[in-house]
Amino acid sequence: MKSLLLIILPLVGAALAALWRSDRTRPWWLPAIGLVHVVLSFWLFLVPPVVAPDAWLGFDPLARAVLPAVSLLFLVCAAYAVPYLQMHAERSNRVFVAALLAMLGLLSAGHQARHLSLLWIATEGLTLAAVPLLHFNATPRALEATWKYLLVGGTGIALSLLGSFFLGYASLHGGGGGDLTFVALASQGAALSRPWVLAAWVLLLVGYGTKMGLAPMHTWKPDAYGEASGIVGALLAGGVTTVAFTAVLRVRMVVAAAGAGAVADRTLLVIGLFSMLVAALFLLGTRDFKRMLAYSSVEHMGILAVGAALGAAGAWAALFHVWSNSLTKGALFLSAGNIRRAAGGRTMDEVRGMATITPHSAAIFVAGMFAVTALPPFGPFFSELGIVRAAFSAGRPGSAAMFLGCLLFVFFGLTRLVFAIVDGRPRAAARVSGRLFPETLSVILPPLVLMGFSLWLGLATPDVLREAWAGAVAQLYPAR
Amino acid sequence: MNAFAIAFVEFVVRLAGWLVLAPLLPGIINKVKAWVGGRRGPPVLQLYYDLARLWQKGVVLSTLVSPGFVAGPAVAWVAVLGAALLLPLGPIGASLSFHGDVLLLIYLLALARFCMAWAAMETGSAFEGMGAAREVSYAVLAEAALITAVLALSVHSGSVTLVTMLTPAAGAGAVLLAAGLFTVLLAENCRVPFDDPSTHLELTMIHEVMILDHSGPPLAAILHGASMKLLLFAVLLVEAVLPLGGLSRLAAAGALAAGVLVVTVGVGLVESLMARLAFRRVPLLLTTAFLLCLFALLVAWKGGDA
Amino acid sequence: MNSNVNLLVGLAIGLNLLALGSSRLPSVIGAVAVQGMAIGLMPLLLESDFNWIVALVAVGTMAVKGFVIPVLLRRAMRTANIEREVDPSIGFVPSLLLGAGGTIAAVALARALPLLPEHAGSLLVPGSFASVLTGFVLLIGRSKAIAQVCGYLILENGIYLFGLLLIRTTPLLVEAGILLDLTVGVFVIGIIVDRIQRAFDSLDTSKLTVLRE
Amino acid sequence: MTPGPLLLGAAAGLAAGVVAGRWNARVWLALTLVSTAAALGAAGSLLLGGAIWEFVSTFPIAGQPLHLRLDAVSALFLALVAIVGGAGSVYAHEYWSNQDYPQSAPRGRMWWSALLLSMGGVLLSWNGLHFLIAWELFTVAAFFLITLERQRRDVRAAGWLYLSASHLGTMCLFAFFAALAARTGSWELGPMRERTELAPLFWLALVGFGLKAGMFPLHIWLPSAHANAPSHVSAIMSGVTIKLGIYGLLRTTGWLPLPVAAPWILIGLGAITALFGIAFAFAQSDLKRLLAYCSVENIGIILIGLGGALLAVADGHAVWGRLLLAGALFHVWNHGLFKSLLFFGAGSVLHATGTREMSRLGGLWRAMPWTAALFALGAAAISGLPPLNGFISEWLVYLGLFDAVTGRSPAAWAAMPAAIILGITGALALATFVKAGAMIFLGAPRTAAARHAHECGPWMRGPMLVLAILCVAIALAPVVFWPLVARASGAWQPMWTEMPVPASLFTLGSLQIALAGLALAAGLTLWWRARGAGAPRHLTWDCAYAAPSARMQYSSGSFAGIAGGWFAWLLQPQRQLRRPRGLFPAIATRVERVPETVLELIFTPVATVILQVSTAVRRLQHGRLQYYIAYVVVALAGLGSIVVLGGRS
Repeated sequence: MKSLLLIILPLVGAALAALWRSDRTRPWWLPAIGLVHVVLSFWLFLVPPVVAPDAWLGFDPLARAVLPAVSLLFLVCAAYAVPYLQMHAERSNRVFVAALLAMLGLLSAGHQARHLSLLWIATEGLTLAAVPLLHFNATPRALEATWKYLLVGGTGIALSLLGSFFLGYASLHGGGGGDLTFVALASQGAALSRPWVLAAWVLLLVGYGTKMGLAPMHTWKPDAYGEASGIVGALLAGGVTTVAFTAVLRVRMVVAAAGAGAVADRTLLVIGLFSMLVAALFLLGTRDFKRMLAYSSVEHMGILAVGAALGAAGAWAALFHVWSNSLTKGALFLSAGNIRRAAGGRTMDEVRGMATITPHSAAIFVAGMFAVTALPPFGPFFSELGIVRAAFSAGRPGSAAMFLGCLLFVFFGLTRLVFAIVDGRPRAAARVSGRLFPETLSVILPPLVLMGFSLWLGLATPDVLREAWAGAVAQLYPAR
Repeated sequence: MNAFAIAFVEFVVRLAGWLVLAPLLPGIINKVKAWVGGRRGPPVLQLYYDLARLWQKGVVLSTLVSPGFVAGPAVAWVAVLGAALLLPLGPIGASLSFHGDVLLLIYLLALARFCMAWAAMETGSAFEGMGAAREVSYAVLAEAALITAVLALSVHSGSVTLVTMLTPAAGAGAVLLAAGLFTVLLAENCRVPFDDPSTHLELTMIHEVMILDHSGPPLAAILHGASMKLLLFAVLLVEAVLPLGGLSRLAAAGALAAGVLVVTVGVGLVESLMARLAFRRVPLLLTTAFLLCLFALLVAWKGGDA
Repeated sequence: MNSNVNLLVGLAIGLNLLALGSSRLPSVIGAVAVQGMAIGLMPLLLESDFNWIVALVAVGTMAVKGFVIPVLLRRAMRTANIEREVDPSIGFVPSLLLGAGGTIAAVALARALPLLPEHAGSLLVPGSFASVLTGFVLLIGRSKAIAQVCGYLILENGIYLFGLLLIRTTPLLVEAGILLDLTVGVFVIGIIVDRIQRAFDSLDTSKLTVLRE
Repeated sequence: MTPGPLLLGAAAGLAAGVVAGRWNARVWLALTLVSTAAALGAAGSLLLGGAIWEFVSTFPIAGQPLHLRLDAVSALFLALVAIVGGAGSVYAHEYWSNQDYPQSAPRGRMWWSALLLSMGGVLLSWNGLHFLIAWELFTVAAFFLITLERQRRDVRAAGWLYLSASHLGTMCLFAFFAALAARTGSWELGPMRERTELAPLFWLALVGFGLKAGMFPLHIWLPSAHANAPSHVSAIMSGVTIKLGIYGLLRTTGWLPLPVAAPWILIGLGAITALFGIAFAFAQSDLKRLLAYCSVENIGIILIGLGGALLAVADGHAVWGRLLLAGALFHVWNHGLFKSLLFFGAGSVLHATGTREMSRLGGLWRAMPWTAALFALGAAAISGLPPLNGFISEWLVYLGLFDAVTGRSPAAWAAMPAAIILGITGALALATFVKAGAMIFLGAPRTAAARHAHECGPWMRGPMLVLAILCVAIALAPVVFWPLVARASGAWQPMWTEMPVPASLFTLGSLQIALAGLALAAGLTLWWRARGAGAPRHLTWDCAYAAPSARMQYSSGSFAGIAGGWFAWLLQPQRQLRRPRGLFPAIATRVERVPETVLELIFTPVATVILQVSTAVRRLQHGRLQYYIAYVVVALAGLGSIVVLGGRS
């Protein structure tokens, strides 16, 4: 019941917020709903309910292992959204707030969906909910980004629908009774017709991979993240992508049950390493620090894919990485938003010396940059090290080497760009705009809190969390 | 007590020997040169007079120099003397001998070089800077040759202690080693063909040009130190080549003295028969010396295998 | 009855080629509209016994794909007063050849994949593959937003065709998919195309290349 | 007193220093000094025979129980960290004071404490995960210390180069520890020689730690970083942090089975590092770059010692191996001491004149006698001259090599060339430091800056004095320090616990004392004699040239001309020569620059190629939606083919 509430509550909240009159007070819906959501999800996290095997929706181990992170991220972003929207009082935030809340509901749905079509519907809904958020700024650039997001994403969605059909047909061909819950599909096992399963896997991987932003389907990402506000970027990178990732994990389980696990893992490994490589190459050259975050996100999606391809240990580390990446990346997006506002520019050609104009945001930005490039004692260090270790245990030293090589080049790219923005002597224009958008506590605290979470994840990963990830792995990678 | 007294007396005698005999060698060399050139030349004891005179003289210091200008020669002199005392004299052995003393000997000479170069740089004179630069640079190659020579000796004798290293002859490689060490001797003591102590064209000098500004007692220390260094190398060369260990005390002493004399005369002959090399060629010659020592080393190694 | 379906599928494939071949946007839109109506009809033919939901879906599909979307498209076209696709990145003849080759490939692919006996004779699978390919060709090969939207719609028609194989066993998946597709379609066309028109005062997406490395 | 409480106190003090450094310099200084003293006490108590201190926490940190262990090897390095860390903090109190650097001084204090803390963590942690954490933290702390003066562009560039290069090493260590954990099944470290399948991991460790140590050709980051950092930072980086790379190699070689080639490679790399390092140092005209390259050389000497010791182990624990190891360990200390001393000296020169360019200095001894004297001492020591401490360690290394040769073991084939190269290196080091000392302190001041130099204050002089005294102490009483080093070698190689003081070392020590005494006496006598003779001051005679000017003096470049020329193939010096023309030549210039050859001729081209690839790839993000959709189709096709092929296999 509570698990349903996780979905319904935000949707209802979205409707009410849409009806709400005052533009000034409407943003407060976000933290309010977010807070309840966090409380609920952590309650469920600590007291996991028993999920009927044939349930279409449920707070199953996988949802338990991921959803709380998203909920947490949303709450912090919601807290940040209040001052943000008050800064942009000139535009009505009716659609924005409603869409954000709807997104939260659909995120909960997507993470809890245990049914092929429900999962697809949630993903589709997320795609649509993101559209108004993306062109909230209503600039031509934002519009272009939205158009590309919608068409590339729509193609991905369409492909994943076709993939779902294929999987359904595979089950039909194998004598299935049309029950498309993942459990039922997996229970059909080898009975599933192999050709259809493989075709379905390719389509679903590409389809959901597009939502994840794996290369080469990542093309919408830099545009969308570059134009969207920090909040939206953080939620897309830390929430929507994780839904797509869990979708891939669930599908992979079925494919593995059908006896094609090895092939699936190979494809995952290839596309993961490819995404990391592409991201690294782009990061070496890009000059826009918001697009930089997009490419970094592509890289981290690649890391997740690689982890998922490396068996149980890798998947465990990947789930760990979902947490550490979502929270750390959130901090980066929010602080980048502060810097972007104050600097009035987005590329290293226009922006310099932000350490003097927005010292706190700059400090958080640098710290977050170090954190996502696996500097201990922040979370990503441990999850990525875990993936490397898993690669070695899985007897894939070559993959580990390429993984680390990509991390190295990513580090070069990020440090180059970040220090170019933070150091040096600021432009006069930036001094002016910096005074327009002063660093108030309300915009510094949220990213700081996220960095705190990242640190806490790394230094003192709670055992209950480890155990939750292990449970999800047990669900997805049944030991034969 | 008694033994200690003997040891003490022996030490004093040895010390006196080094201090007193050393200045003889330059005199002999000059005599030889004069003799070859058909002149009468300065008396053999000339250097003694010079030293005495210099010690009496006063000192003029450059306005730029620090106390190091005077301390340098002093320390260098001490270093050379120490190195000399480490050197065994045939069957008499060394006054003090321990495992690895040969390395101390080499580095004492390096210390002397450091102090001389430092003192030279004190004056801020372009000439002395030039001399110091040449000194330390050529020393790089000389050092390589010297280390290699020492390696050859210790390979041959299976020891790193001067006394045991120098008792047997250098064996098959003796000739190579002798040639190499002789070249190093010429280089380290700034003799022709590396340097010409008798010229006074500053541009062509190494050692002389480093001491342009020295006068009085410091200069005396430098000159005496130089002569001790020459004697040291001569003794080292002779002992490396001649199997003094086998001989009786008397014969050994005689052989040693004769050998040193031969070396000295050889130096004199070289100086009177050869011209100074162009500085471009100096590294070539030193490299040759190094190679000679290297071959000696290889020969020693093979000899040990056989 | 299966023959009627195959007839409609054949019609759909023909319309694919028309959409690929014609440079005039109105005819492309027309092709999409007719195709939409054709596939909207199919569930009724497939279902032997009458079923409300299916009927509802069918009618809704026909209405939206056959009327709403084409009308919206035409309006956008008129406001942007563009009649024809001028500089396609894949020419019309190559597109046609691609489409034809795609259709043949689709047939071959359908043979390669194992089908249930009752689907063995139907053209649904090849038809759907062919439409998907056509959709991609249009999406990649056209520079006018409207043409791309048509491509997207044809892509979805193809997927819908495949969905018909499952409509009996797993209705929900299919219907949900269809409905959401329609929303996407409407969304894309209704809002974004319109805004693009207003923002850039043109529907030529080749102008939308500000965001780049 | 057991090390435990001392170490705890030191850690607490440093942690407090991280906070206190922000607001109060004096409190911070007191805290740092107390903590370093405590750490030194802990290390000392262990080296003097105390029992090994070990602590395993019940609570996990980052998922692993905290496993700290202080054995003799750690203690040896910890002592160095403590000494230089304490000295540096005092030095910084004047050198990088709040008055001169209001912004960066607090940051500097904070990061200094963080650096010491994390280095201690590296030395104590016996868990791979915690080792990596501490390692990364100290890398980053060092980065922020290097870039304290970050408004200067070259400082930022140097810092970035350091950070990137270190990250390459870090990635290798990631792989190393991850692979180790994957094969052993736990992050715990410790001896595991019997597991021969671990041997290949050594190469990862070699790159990872060697890069940090500044091993040729991975030293590319070192010169610019050490030259551009504030001098007290340069001191601790050159003296201590690069030694942690050596520490890592010591641990790896002590714990893991090694590939057969490893000792040979190590000794070879050591020889190359020593020779090339000093060749570059000799050619530098920037004082701090010279010192930095000289650190590369000394790392080479240490590596020769370590590699030789490993050869001995492979050779059945030959006795000469112990000499080599002892030499290496002694040199870790010695170089740590005199290199910090020299960098402090360079710092006070920089502080007084504002330039590191040696050809702009000269004659400083009159203005800053203390600095001059102490620098001269350090120079003699680092040239390995008796009677100073540098000679002790080099003598041990030489002796080990010679014994290896006379022992006629196979190792001789590595030992002979190593000994010869060591000889050449020593001679070059001598030349280098004659040049450095002379250019800065001797002769006539070449510029106004040099003319108006002033001596540094007591806060800067004190630490230099302490370090100098330590150098002399080791030099004159090596036998006192021998047991400490012997304990460390015992901890490294259990077979070598019994290492009595070599009799020859005893003799050498007494000789050093005698020599020092005699030298002092002779110097004083001669000085007294000269004074007694009046010693009128006069213009430098200089062959009676009447009007010598300061610019006529031999410059750094001209001094290095001869020997530098022999290494031109390596140094690739870039010359701009403008010969005097005409009857009355107005101007004639000769500019000579020695580039960072390895960096500019090897690494930069590779980087350029990679950047070109990146630019080419970035063109794919051209903003054309049609193609973006095409990419999706391509992905479909690619994955499809993989699946089809994979399905076959």
